[in-house]
Amino acid sequence: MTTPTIEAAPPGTVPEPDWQERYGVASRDVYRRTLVELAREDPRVFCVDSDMGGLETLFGEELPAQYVNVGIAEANLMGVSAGMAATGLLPYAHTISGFAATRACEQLKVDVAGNDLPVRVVVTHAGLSAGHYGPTHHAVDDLAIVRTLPNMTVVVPADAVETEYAVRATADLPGPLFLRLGRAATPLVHHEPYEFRLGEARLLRAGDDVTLVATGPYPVSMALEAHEALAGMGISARVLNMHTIKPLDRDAVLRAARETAGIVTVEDHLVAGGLGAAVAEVVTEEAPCRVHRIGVPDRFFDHVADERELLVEAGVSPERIIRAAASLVRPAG
Amino acid sequence: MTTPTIEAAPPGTVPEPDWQERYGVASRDVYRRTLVELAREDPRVFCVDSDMGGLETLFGEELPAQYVNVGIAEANLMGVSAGMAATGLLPYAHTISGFAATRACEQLKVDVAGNDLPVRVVVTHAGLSAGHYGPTHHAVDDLAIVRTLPNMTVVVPADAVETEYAVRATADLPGPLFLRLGRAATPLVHHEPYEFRLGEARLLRAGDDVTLVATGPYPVSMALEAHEALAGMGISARVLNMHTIKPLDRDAVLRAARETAGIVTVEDHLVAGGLGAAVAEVVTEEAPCRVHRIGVPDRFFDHVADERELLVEAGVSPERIIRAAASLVRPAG
Amino acid sequence: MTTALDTAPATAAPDVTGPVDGAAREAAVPPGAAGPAGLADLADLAHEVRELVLRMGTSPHGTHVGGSLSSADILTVLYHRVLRLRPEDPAWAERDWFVLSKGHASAALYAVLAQRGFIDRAELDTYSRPGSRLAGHPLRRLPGVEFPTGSLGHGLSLASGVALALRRTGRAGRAFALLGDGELQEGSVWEAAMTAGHYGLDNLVAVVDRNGLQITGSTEDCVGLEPLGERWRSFGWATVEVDGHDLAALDEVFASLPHTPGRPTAVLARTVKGRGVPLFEGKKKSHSVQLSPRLFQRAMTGLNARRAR
Amino acid sequence: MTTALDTAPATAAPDVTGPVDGAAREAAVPPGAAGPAGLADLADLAHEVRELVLRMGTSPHGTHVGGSLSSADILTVLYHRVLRLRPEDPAWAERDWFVLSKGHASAALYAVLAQRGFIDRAELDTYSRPGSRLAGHPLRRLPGVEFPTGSLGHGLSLASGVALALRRTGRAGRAFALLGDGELQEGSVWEAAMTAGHYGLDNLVAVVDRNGLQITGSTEDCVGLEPLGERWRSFGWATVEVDGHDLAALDEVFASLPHTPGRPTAVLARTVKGRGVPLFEGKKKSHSVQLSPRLFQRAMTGLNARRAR
Ligand SMILES: Cc1ncc(C[n+]2csc(CCOP(=O)(O)OP(=O)(O)O)c2C)c(N)n1
Ligand SMILES: Cc1ncc(C[n+]2csc(CCOP(=O)(O)OP(=O)(O)O)c2C)c(N)n1
Ligand SMILES: [Mg+2]
Ligand SMILES: [Mg+2]
Repeated sequence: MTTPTIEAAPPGTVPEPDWQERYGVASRDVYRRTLVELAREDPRVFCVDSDMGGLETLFGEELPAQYVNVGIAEANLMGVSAGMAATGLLPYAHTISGFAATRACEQLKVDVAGNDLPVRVVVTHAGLSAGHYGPTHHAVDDLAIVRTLPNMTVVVPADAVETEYAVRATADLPGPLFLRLGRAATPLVHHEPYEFRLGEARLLRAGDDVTLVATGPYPVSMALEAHEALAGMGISARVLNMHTIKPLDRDAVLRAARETAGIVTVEDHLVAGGLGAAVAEVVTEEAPCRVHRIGVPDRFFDHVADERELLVEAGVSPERIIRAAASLVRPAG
Repeated sequence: MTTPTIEAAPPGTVPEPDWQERYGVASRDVYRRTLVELAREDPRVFCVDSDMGGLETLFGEELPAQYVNVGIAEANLMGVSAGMAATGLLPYAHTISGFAATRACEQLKVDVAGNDLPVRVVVTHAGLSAGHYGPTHHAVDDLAIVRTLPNMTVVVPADAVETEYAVRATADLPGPLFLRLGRAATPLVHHEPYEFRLGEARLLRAGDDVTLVATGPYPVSMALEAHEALAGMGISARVLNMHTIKPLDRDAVLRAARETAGIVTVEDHLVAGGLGAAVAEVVTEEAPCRVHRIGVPDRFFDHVADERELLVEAGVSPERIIRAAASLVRPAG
Repeated sequence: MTTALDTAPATAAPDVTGPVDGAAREAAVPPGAAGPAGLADLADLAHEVRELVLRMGTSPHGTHVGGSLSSADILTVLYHRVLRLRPEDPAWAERDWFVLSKGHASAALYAVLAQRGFIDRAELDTYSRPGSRLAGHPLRRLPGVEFPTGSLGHGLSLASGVALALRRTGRAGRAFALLGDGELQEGSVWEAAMTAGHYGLDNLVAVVDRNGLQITGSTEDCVGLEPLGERWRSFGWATVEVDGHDLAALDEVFASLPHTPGRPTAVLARTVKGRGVPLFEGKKKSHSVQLSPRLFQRAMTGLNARRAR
Repeated sequence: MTTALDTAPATAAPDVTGPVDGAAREAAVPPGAAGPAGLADLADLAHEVRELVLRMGTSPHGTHVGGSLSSADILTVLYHRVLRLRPEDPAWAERDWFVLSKGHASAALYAVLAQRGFIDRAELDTYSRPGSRLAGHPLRRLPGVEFPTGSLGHGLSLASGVALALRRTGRAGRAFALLGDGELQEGSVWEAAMTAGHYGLDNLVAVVDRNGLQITGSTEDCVGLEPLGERWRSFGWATVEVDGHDLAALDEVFASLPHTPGRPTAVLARTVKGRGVPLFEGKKKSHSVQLSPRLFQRAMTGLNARRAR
């Protein structure tokens, strides 16, 4: 629950290049600050807490009338938020990703998604970002689950900059939102202002030999690393930041399938059911191509490590991306 | 909660051909009888109920010492069953599919699957089999969810005959099982004894133009109907009954991808995340081919209908299968 | 005893179609509205609800007869005397909110919605038939249905969220949820109870249809609920016990909400599953029944005989 | 008062390494086992648990200091005096089962597991570091950990399942779960409480670490839990209140289980979050702390001073 000691980007601005490179920023911090700003401007914005820690001071002390803490009760968090939204409010419901997607799964599905209510479920600790906390705090199945929810918009910002853009871009969304954030600071991948388009994959690097489709902080930054290395090998890799998992940008995927030798998907999530599955679904419909899914295997870890180390150990690493991409472009044998 | 008035197959035998054709049998009834038989033979077998109705008499009256009712509390059902299994028992935990996969999702994941405990989660009302009950009783996202669970074996019998085989084949499984059953009687697709092999797709019809991969009662019987019609059109369609969703029979899928023009998947489940996704994942790894996923769209129904009608309306029908298969074999243009 | 209006915030719209105490209550019926009814009309209305439930039970899948009949009197009083609603404008901003947390009693809800004019009476004949909006559990966007339900244990969180939002935004409406007693075995009910108790939502009412039965039998044999009043009180609620089939008593209880200012109220309504049809009364098997024409006739005969007594 | 053994089924293995009343209890220590300890040793052991927790708090991610320190005395008494365990054979069929439902207090659990010889003391230095089996929440298959935990609200269902299974199969063991007080806001706890109360599982014990704080502050400010004893009793449990830092009192309570035959027992242990380190006592911020070398020194100084008093 400790926050990084560095200063995050002032909202609305893009942080100074030099410390971006050096530290990274926790998306969570930028998110919270942005939420307070939205709430100051719009009294319909409510912060619904489930004993997450931090919101009660940051938000609750400044805007107590717009702050509600339902305690450690994630199912109730969803039901209460749905009830509030039905009356015309815009509740931002906060919990840990695994608890939203699994503990409160049915309430999220029936009460929030099924009713198409403007509840914003904002989760932290996604993927393996709480690596040292053990498997009950790993959320590597959440995308597979929330991808099935009707009416749901699912957004996974790649860094703190994109987090702020995503929060603002979805402020008026008439339906429900699932915004998936990590825990600690992660590398910044965006270094200059850009236009965030909900539902549209962002082309981070052009390329026509192979396509890397990534979602989430480490996957995207690893894909960028892989791009460099592949360039050195004479392979031109397109890099797409698939920040919106639902609705998925089918066109960008199909273009990749048609214009390049194959697709490598990269996610801090199971290899089954998530981004890789969504991409495989789309390409096999119209433009079959090879899809190498890089992600986490479905076993619980029996030891601890930090986010990046656990990912690497699970098979999510620049090296694996490079190998996969190279083998798609230059098949062995 | 009413049971069909016809007699189901005596356990261990294959029912008489003439009434098979005429009526169909509810897998649920055959399952329950088989469970009682297993429990008579093995005192470790426990029936854990969550107020489902029927088990308390059928099982509870005969074997009260092996019957436990935890009430209407699905999360607790999973936790209690996991606790029982940890002591060496073999609990069969009963609820409705959506409630197992979504209401009790985290307990199923952490306590049952994560611990690799021999809990058998036996669910009914899967797919749209409770069509007239409305979307809270539709379970069309369950496969997407349980497919992400570590250690989990996921079985979807195509009819009552296969149900009995599957229950017996998994009786000694050392890890957890998710057995997905419907509600009312469905057509029998198996008319003679056969050897059920867990994890191995069953070839129901040979064919080399296109492959239909189906799971669940109506999907499999619709695939068989489509096979006939396609034969009439000069198209030879292979039909695979994919009764085991996890672990998936990769070999059968890859053979289909290599030996036929493409694959049509058929499921009483969302087109995202389920069987279709699993097949798309496998083929794009090694043998990309077109996969036409036939399933249910992710919106809640705003009116009622019976299982088969809702499926047809949602796009799961022999006609759709035929059209999809034909267009894979003979692409337009 | 306070009246219902005493407990409503001062901002309550004057033109409510819901209950007003005493004479004013009777006078407030706007022309054309099906309600609110006089106290004397309730018995007829409740009888009709039961008849309509039985008719819906003749549909091919039957219906949840037992729990619909045990809720019939509660729903009759709520919809005809208590809830401030505008059938012609279901989204009226100042309305009271009702959540049928025990969604399987949808047939009884459809009956009162038809009586109040939210839906057409003729539509009741489509119950649970292909194409109908009247499913075994209430569907979203049927006029008068605030939230679709059917999975037990969701309703009280939803109603708590509504009550909290109305409170925070200074609006007049109240939120009511009707729960089954077996439903109280769901932990989510207690999460909601805890939050509502903590926030002192006295614009929130949980009505428990305490018919003593769930699918597998008696609640006390299955997973016991007693001492039920203690449970609710220890979670911060005021409780009122009432005979759930005594229309006047129910009316009185609902007219004097909240029971304790600053606390949500749990109305523990003692009921009989299948109430009104001797064939079904107190029977576990009444939970879900498909009524053949013969069974329907027997049930109707019983219902009418019961009433004549 | 009954002794612990009085309440154990007659089939209990005679060679338990766990507590036996009076003199027999002290005598039953098998050679080589780290416990059970004498009552007089508990203060030293608990002090060491706190020291070990603080050391684990120096790891890069810190640890849940507050809730580990509030649980330290409870865990010390359980692991050194109460639980029948065989550290050399963690799967011993006749053992008692313990579930750390408030899994974030793993540091305190690891400390007592090391003291009892389930794991090596040296391994404690790996806490929360890459490659370690000692995660922020207990992992599966660490010797002595029956179930991995960390998501709050799972432990009581697991322990209930164990207790029910032991009962049905006529085995001697008992099941204990340690819960946080904030954790009681999870509905799943009340589902389990209801079932266990219904089945009268008097081989089941829930210990509540009633430190009055959760992450966002006081439990009573967040979503209040009082009257907590009433809640448990109304769900069919016997309750005992005890000072959760009085080692002799805890020992006495645990020695006289079940409190009421035919009912599960909830031990409501009044504790202080961060107990033992003045810097942290009663502080919400003690929940999760990373101790710099300087902070560690200050904490240790406080801990030792507190003890010397
Ligand atoms: C979460 C959930 N679990 C199980 C069911 C299946 N179910 C429908 S009704 C019912 C019994 C409900 O009993 P009670 O709440 O007492 O209702 P009533 O007696 O009023 O019919 C059950 C278990 C359900 N609808 N939802
Ligand atoms: C299901 C779930 N929700 C939220 C959390 C995050 N969390 C960890 S500790 C904690 C506070 C627990 O408070 P309490 O039970 O009182 O523990 P203690 O005071 O003993 O530390 C929370 C909310 C969690 N681990 N599990
Ligand atoms: Mg009932
Ligand atoms: Mg606490």
